[in-house]
Amino acid sequence: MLNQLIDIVIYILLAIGVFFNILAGIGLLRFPDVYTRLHAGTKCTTFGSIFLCGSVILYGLRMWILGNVDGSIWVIHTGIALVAILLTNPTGAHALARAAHRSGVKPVGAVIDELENKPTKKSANKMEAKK
Amino acid sequence: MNFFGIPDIYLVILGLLFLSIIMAIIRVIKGPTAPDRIVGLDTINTIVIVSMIIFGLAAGSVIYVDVAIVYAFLSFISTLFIAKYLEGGEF
Amino acid sequence: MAENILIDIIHIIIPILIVASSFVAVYLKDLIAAAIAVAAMSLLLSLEFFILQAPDVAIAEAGVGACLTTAILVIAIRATKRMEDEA
Amino acid sequence: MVAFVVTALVCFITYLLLTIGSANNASFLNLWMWSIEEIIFGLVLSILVGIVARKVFIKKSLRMLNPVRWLKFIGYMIGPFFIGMAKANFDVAYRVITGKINPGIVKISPNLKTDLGVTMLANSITLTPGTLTVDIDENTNDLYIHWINVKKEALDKMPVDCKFICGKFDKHVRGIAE
Amino acid sequence: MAMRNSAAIIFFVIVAIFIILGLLSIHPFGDTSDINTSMDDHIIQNTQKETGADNGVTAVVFDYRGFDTLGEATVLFTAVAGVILVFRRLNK
Amino acid sequence: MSGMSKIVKTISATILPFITIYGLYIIAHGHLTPGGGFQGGAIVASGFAMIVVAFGSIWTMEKIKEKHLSIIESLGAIGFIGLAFFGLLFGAKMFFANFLVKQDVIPFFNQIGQGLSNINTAGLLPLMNLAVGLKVIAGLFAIVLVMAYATSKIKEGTAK
Amino acid sequence: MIYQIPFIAVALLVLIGLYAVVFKRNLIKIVIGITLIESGVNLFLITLGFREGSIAPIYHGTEEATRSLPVPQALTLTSIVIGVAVLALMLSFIVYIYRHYNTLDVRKIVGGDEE
Repeated sequence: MLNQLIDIVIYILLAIGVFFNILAGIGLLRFPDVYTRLHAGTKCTTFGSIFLCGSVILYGLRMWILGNVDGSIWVIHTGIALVAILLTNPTGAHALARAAHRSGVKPVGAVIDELENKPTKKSANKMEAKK
Repeated sequence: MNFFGIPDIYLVILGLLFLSIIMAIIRVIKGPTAPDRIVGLDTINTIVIVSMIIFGLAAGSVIYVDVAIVYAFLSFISTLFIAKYLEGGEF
Repeated sequence: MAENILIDIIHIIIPILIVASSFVAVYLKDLIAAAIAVAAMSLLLSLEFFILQAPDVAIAEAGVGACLTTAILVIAIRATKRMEDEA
Repeated sequence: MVAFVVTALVCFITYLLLTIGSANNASFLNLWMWSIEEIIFGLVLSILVGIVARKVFIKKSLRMLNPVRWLKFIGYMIGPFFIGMAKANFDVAYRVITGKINPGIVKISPNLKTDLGVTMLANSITLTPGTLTVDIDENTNDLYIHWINVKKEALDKMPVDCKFICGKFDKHVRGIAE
Repeated sequence: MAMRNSAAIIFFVIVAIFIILGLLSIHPFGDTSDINTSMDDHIIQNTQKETGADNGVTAVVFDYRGFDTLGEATVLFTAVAGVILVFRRLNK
Repeated sequence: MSGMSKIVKTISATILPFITIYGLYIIAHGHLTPGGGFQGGAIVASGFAMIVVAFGSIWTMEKIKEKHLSIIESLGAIGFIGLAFFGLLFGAKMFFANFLVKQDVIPFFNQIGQGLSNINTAGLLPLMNLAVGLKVIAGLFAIVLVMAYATSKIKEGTAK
Repeated sequence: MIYQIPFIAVALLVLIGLYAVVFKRNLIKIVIGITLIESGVNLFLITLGFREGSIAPIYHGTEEATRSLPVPQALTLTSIVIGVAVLALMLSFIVYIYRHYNTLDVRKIVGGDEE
């Protein structure tokens, strides 16, 4: 009985995770410029992978409690993968947004852009080189 | 299809994840500028990590998770290299 | 042949995606975009190795293709020029 | 020396986590899960990594060695951060489906001093509702944020107030890292 | 110019024909019943007994086919030496 | 100032030990789980390449020279060939003979693998993995470091 | 024929790479073509060694089963590392050529006065 309950919880977590991952794909196609696409592509995949990895961790935990040693490996290794995703994903998004802004991509339909008023040394050099 | 059995439901999940990979790869093909393409690549990276873990679950063998950890650590380095190129400046 | 139709569908989807991204890598004039397409192809190739039951090769392709190939290509493009000239 | 010991210790703990379940009679009740050979190998490899990576891993401050900060960090990750992230995703879901956006790049000055604190705050901002860190001022630690739905009342004061962007995150982060 | 271009086209077409011929005559995907796999079967059955390793691929790389690995190490060594040589010349 | 922003620097410095210890784990467990000398070496070299891109190649070149990397790579190659020669000296009188498994030369390394539990199995294979891993780490990192350093010297004018 | 899709993908990969090598003029594009051919060959070896319903040749925690062939996997492993080494060597030669001739076009480098 409890076994089937845990199964159902695992399936619910999997469904939530897959929903957010598909949402990331749709957002990637629908949004108009780089920054908004980064919103979709970073947040949704990170959040979805939390749920997917969580379901795998739950599966391994049940296996571990029932006496199979492989369950501990499932739990720990998936947890390490999850921590790595959580550390690296927003950093990559930040590096990408900064690179896009420095290479001259403007946000579409922006109300305000305060970063544009702050010319860095490199972008000033690039402006001169363009002239 | 054995819906509450172990293997098949994970394969269904895997197929849905591939739908998401297809949408991201359309962005890689279409993207007007280079940053758009890298956004697609970054999304594919994360989804591939997750689908490797799910495939390991479907195959029922724990050794497959190691590959996913490798990707989780390393996929961000290629993003960093291309971002560094787009930023300008020397390596 | 078709014991499990789902695994067959997976075996059909991934090669198509690999061929598509390799075609993009040759087609585009922007060499940075071509490098990105090569990185995507390498990623999907690693997934295909993984599904063809070769995890050793998948780890090697992950470590080499996810980082080092892209890094060397980008460094070389930085040292030469970005666009492939017409004519 | 302290840097070497800390790096080697972190690596050793990671190695133990990776090789969990290597003892012959491991089970859920038997908490000793490592064989003696694994521990010897792990010590040797950790000392190697400690020699190689000590100069990069630990800079100057040893502030994060305090375990109270770790407990606070874990509490922050489970509590406010996860709730903020869930809100962020429903927000993004709403915007993906309807397509209503009103973007802009604004500047905030959270007045954090350490590198670690500003990194933590920037990554939290990237993963929470409608905001994305674009750039950082290397000297004053001001952050430039891409905001997907700019509120009119936020634009009155020119470095925009922190509470519109990060809520109470900066207080938590200040408690953890400074 | 035109001659070189047409030679390239002929070469490409010939290689394409060979690849397509090979593709038509290859065994069905995933079915190795009609090809000779006796060496692999021997390795699969005896790896744990003969080398003590748990991973068959590592056993093949370092034990059964160690000479290939030696050649690969030589290639890597030569490549690193070549890269360092070229860029040391470039910096002057 | 070369290198990327402060956030990227902090995160790279934080995850470098984890990547390195994970690569060494892959190398050391090459005979039990998927992995081995090449794979782990590629992972560790990628981690160092991350340091190159985050902190700048000039900063990295001050810490470690390509001369040292050449020495490490040669050490790995010599170790590999030496281990192969051991098979010629002892035991089976042939190159690449895994003599430790068959005979009781060193009692610690002569067991037959049972599963994930024993790292001291498979005779010469873990030692060969370590030698090849050292070689691949030094070789690939030397390639990336030398290319990045040399191309950063090229002036902005010639390279568009 | 539909189940031969991986082999068809191998053929297409090799042909696309060969097209880039033969008809493109940019040197970096040619190198990308060589990389694609390498990937095709690696995929061919792995596909050749795959058996329907098999599991990987790693004996941890598994009983008797059909396993995919280990020798092609080992050769592919060697091939990947050789591939990245050769790629690095080719790209460094390209950087050197660019410094010398100031162009990446093959026909100008080889003496393309006949154009």
